[in-house]
Amino acid sequence: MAHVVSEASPDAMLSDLRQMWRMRALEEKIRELRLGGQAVGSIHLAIGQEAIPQGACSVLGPDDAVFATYRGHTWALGCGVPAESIIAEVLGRATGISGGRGGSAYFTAPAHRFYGENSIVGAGAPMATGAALAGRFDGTGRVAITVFGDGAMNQGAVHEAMNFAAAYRLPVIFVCENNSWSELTPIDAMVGEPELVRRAAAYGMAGERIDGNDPQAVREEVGRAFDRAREGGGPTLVEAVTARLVGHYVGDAEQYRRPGELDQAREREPITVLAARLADHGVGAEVIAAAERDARAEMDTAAAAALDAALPDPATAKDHLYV
Amino acid sequence: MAHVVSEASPDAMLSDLRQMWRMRALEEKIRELRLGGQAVGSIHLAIGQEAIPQGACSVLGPDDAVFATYRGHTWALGCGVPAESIIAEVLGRATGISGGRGGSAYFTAPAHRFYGENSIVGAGAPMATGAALAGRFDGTGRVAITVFGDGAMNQGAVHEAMNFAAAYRLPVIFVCENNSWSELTPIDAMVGEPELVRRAAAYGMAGERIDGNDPQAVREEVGRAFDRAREGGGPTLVEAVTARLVGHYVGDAEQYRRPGELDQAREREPITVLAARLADHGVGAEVIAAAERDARAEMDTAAAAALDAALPDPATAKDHLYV
Amino acid sequence: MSETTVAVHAATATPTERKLSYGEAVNAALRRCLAELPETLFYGEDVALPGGVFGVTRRLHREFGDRVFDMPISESAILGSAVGAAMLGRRPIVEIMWADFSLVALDQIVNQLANVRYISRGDLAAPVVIRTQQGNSPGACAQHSQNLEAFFLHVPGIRVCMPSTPQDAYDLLVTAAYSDDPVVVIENRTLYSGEKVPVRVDGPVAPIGGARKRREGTAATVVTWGAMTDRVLAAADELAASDGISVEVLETPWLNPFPDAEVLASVERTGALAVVHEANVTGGFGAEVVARVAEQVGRLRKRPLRIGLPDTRIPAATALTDVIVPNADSVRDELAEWLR
Amino acid sequence: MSETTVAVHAATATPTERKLSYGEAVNAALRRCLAELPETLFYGEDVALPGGVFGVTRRLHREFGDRVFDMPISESAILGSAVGAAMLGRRPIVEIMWADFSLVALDQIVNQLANVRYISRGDLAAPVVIRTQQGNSPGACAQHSQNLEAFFLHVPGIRVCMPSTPQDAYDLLVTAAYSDDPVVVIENRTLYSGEKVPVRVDGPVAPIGGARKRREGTAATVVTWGAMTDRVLAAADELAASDGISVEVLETPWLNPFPDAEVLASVERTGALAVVHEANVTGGFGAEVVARVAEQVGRLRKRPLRIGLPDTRIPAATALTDVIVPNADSVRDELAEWLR
Ligand SMILES: Cc1ncc(C[n+]2csc(CCOP(=O)(O)OP(=O)(O)O)c2C)c(N)n1
Ligand SMILES: Cc1ncc(C[n+]2csc(CCOP(=O)(O)OP(=O)(O)O)c2C)c(N)n1
Ligand SMILES: [Mg+2]
Ligand SMILES: [Mg+2]
Repeated sequence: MAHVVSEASPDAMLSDLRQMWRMRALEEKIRELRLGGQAVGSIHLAIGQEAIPQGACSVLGPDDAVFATYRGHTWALGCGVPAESIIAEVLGRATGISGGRGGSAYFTAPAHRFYGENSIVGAGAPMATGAALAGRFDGTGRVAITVFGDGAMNQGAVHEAMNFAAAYRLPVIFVCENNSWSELTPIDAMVGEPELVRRAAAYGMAGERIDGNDPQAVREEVGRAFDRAREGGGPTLVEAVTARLVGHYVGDAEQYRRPGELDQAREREPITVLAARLADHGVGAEVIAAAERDARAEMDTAAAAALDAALPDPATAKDHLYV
Repeated sequence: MAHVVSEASPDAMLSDLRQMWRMRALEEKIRELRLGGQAVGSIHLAIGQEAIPQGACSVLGPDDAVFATYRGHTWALGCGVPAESIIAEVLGRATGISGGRGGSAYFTAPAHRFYGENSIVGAGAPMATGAALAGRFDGTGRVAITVFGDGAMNQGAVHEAMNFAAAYRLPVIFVCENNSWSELTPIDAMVGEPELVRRAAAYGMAGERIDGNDPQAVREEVGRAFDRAREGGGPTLVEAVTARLVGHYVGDAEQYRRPGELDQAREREPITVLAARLADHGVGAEVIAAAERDARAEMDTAAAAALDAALPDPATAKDHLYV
Repeated sequence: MSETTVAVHAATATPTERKLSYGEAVNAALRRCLAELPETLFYGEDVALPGGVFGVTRRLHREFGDRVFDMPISESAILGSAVGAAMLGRRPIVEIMWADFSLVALDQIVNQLANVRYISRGDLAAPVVIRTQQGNSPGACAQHSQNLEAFFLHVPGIRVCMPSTPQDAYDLLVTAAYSDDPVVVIENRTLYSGEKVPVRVDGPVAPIGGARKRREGTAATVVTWGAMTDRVLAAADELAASDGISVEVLETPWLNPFPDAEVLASVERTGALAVVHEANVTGGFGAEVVARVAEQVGRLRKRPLRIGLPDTRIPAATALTDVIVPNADSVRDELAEWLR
Repeated sequence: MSETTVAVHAATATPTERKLSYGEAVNAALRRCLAELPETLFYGEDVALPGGVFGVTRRLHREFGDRVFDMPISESAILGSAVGAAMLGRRPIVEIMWADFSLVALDQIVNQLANVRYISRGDLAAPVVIRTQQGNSPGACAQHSQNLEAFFLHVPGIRVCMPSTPQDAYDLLVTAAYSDDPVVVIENRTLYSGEKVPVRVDGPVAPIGGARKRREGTAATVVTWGAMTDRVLAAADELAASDGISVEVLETPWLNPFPDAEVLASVERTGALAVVHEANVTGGFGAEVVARVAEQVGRLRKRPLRIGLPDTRIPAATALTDVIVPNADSVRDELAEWLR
């Protein structure tokens, strides 16, 4: 990890903690709704990975664009999508951010710079190169961020997107959330070179492997990538090493876990670590506890409203296929 | 270029010269037939690139397998496919190696270890990993060679094949014929890192960039790759730098060529260079001239026979779709 | 399929009966093929150590070791390596987790796999089985809900089947694995953990092709396949109970080869044809069935009817899919309206 | 399509006539769209500096600079970047050199492009034009000869057209570029350097859809599209001359939306339907046309006929393609036999 991460101010740390708690509480609320049967279908949670969307979205500009995956609730929240409209989407309600059409794994919120989740592994990467390309002509100087997992690095479309972005020095930031698992299979068994960031140099682009559990490390690295992109320096691959503390999907029996894996991961998980750091800086236990309490209160209210919301009108099921 | 190429014996050099002349004469004969209208459709010649199939095929074992591209005539010849059956195939004759079904760009000759040309860029690479995989179970210890161009390095299927081969240490040799052009577009404008071999390390496999105009350099590097593969060391990427002395296809106006490009390329082309080296070794002009004369005679005879051959029986057009 | 291999095997076959769910039947078929055909390999994403995202392929890796392995998320490598391995004498069975994902690598099926035997004039074969599953399930998004059989059925050189019962899930997969031609076996995840029913296993390998008359009737012939079959049968029973109309239901688990003779004979008898599939109507294989009947049967009593997803994308909310994905009630209503 | 943009433009349109080949008409349409629609981009493999492998896109890069550029051999990047750029307000026109190559990246068309408007409830649009070309030509191999329109026509959310004349090559591409929905424009390389004919350019943007009655006749309605159109017209003239049978030929350059009304009206008039396409018959779009007519028209005088490539792979040797790829003579013979 090339750069020394500078110490964030207590205020910045506190706001990171609050945001990560909002993400954590959102995911836990959605899990509750899925286990309770109010939500149906496959739901993929990012519990343990919150530092990455928090660090990355905190440097996002108004014209930038984010392309995420099925594991995208926290990225949408980081882009400013209201929790209620995310939960309503997961519940298939008319008030969902996509009116229930996308569901947990495929919703989109362009008004919030969130150009959608994607349930095809790697497919968002080429789309992000197009968003960056558009910025060359619309005068925004847009930077596009595409986030995907370690397993997606082995998908042809991601390769083509990285080479294209590097060849044309497109302002794209490829964020690889390396949580060591691709669904139920360990990434280190599926590659010859487990340090995925090494691919960046092969494409002729910048790349860094960072601690994906430290929002400040993510913010600084993604921030450098933004500067590089805006200055015409082209794309960057950021490999953010993290851990998924829950199953690949809600209901995953996780029989594939290695002994002690989750215990270790929990010690390093972003919220625990940051809360401890804040305590070291003398931030009071009450203030730290409030971050969680406020977040859970927000999600309770959001979920209640979402549950009360109407279902989409069946008469609209065929609308918006063509102009 | 990591290894020093050892000097081949005059005999070895002479046999390389003879084989390369056979390849050159085959391609020139096919061009003549296409320009004369006896052959139809797109025909892609490897004139100038003969040192690569010659060097690689000369170390091929009986159980190995070659997967080539539309530019595959010379590779087929190197595998031992008779010139007459290649020319007959290009002419759409019943005696063609695939009975005229494959044509110039898609014929196959499994009896000669030639598992076919392919007219989809990059598609042969994953197929070669399968041939190598088969060797794990059939006791042959087969090594599979897949050859493709510089432009194919940007195709998703090639990426997936390389990562898979590296992850499973499959005995595959990826030979990239870097002739600096992808159809009518220069490769250096289509990549961020023009040294394509750098991708090998990113996948965790061995890789070398070599002089693709020196059959001895190709033989030695591919030979090392064979040894590595047979010893369980996994795949190798060999980037063989060469030049295409003719158009992408017969009829290509080549307006895209850079000033002086072809003149320089002709000075470095494999046959000229090797003939000069043999002369330096005191091999007589007559012996050297015979290599060309014999090759042209062989191809004249082959072409005459192919032209005399019958067309495929139209009644067979639908045969062999299913068992 | 390869008459020789089948013959050889048929001799040694001794059928027994076991109670299996659809998913267990798939597992039993895979185990049998791996045991009987030493050239078989089985691989795909998450199929070996984890035993599959639906648990369908559990224990196969433990039993067959390296012949069963996990793949990177690289569908072109999965399918392409299967083509190459088959050219060199293996009989790969590969899994594409969702039919929707085949679209990132369709080249290897259409431009590569389907051409092997034809271009080589039979010097090469490509005995590859592609196991996949498709269709909508509650909450599934547009990228995990499509029914793509029509794509595969427009490709000469590959065979296609869609089992809907545990017995066919077993039989068709075994037949596919014994076939010397490529076969795409399309399963349906909503069926995997269905009821356990008696399944004849280890019997002779059934020949490729054939139809299943799932219900006798005279008012019309209803042709269907895949997960729609149960819904159509429920609709047909409802129709008989409520409207006293009895339709013949013909399931065609084999779509290539398609059982023209059985379908034509039934339509000749009933004088009316309806085709029901979950895929969207336009360009669906129902059009092919209607066209073949129109070409070969003279006058029908009624104009033919196609029932399928309307031509739209597929939303995640069940409030929306409930009104567009054909179900027993909607099929019953459409049939009743048509036959009224 | 975007009524507003069209209206705005139509006002300023002043038609003129130029003699253009099919390929030149495509070039003229691209130039017009790049000039009139500042959001358009045009890119693909070898299209900019080299001017295209068929020379069709010459001079566009010189004229429009960075808006016209060359791409790596990365179809997923070409199509995927077009989807993303369109979501952000561009109107990309991308070229896939051969329809066969779209199979390495079909995901971006089916799972991505087609879903943009629907999933976002119209908050986003994907005004992407995919220009490609397809079909067999003398000596072309199996991987460069397929007719894949049926794949695109089974995908709700995208429009599909197949021009066969220079005028339509121009008009349909302009209409596609003005459309706010994705359109796949399928050209044919055997037509590019055909005869120069008068083409009306710079006229008002035509609305999407519609059919072309290419020949009057009473004995039957023959529906066709793409490069088959000229062969069918030649066959029809032959048929009239030799057998005195006069068929009506309806070309449907727009396949989605399909001109049902025109086709039905013609079939009602003639009482017989034949559909001719170069694609292989099973699962081809001809089945859809036959099915729609069977569903909506009562009794026909004759059973419908489909003419297309038999269900086989495509060999390179012309001695073989001559007997399987439909041509004027074979179409004439099949029609004569059918109508006899
Ligand atoms: C093309 C494609 N292949 C397979 C899948 C099935 N699938 C969904 S998520 C997933 C694992 C992805 O792993 P990774 O990229 O590491 O992301 P993570 O889930 O760990 O965030 C797979 C294989 C898919 N959705 N798309
Ligand atoms: C998937 C795919 N995309 C595009 C093409 C068209 N095409 C044929 S050859 C070629 C250029 C290949 O260049 P390179 O890989 O360098 O090989 P070379 O021709 O130089 O030997 C292209 C773009 C194709 N056949 N397949
Ligand atoms: Mg992962
Ligand atoms: Mg090249």
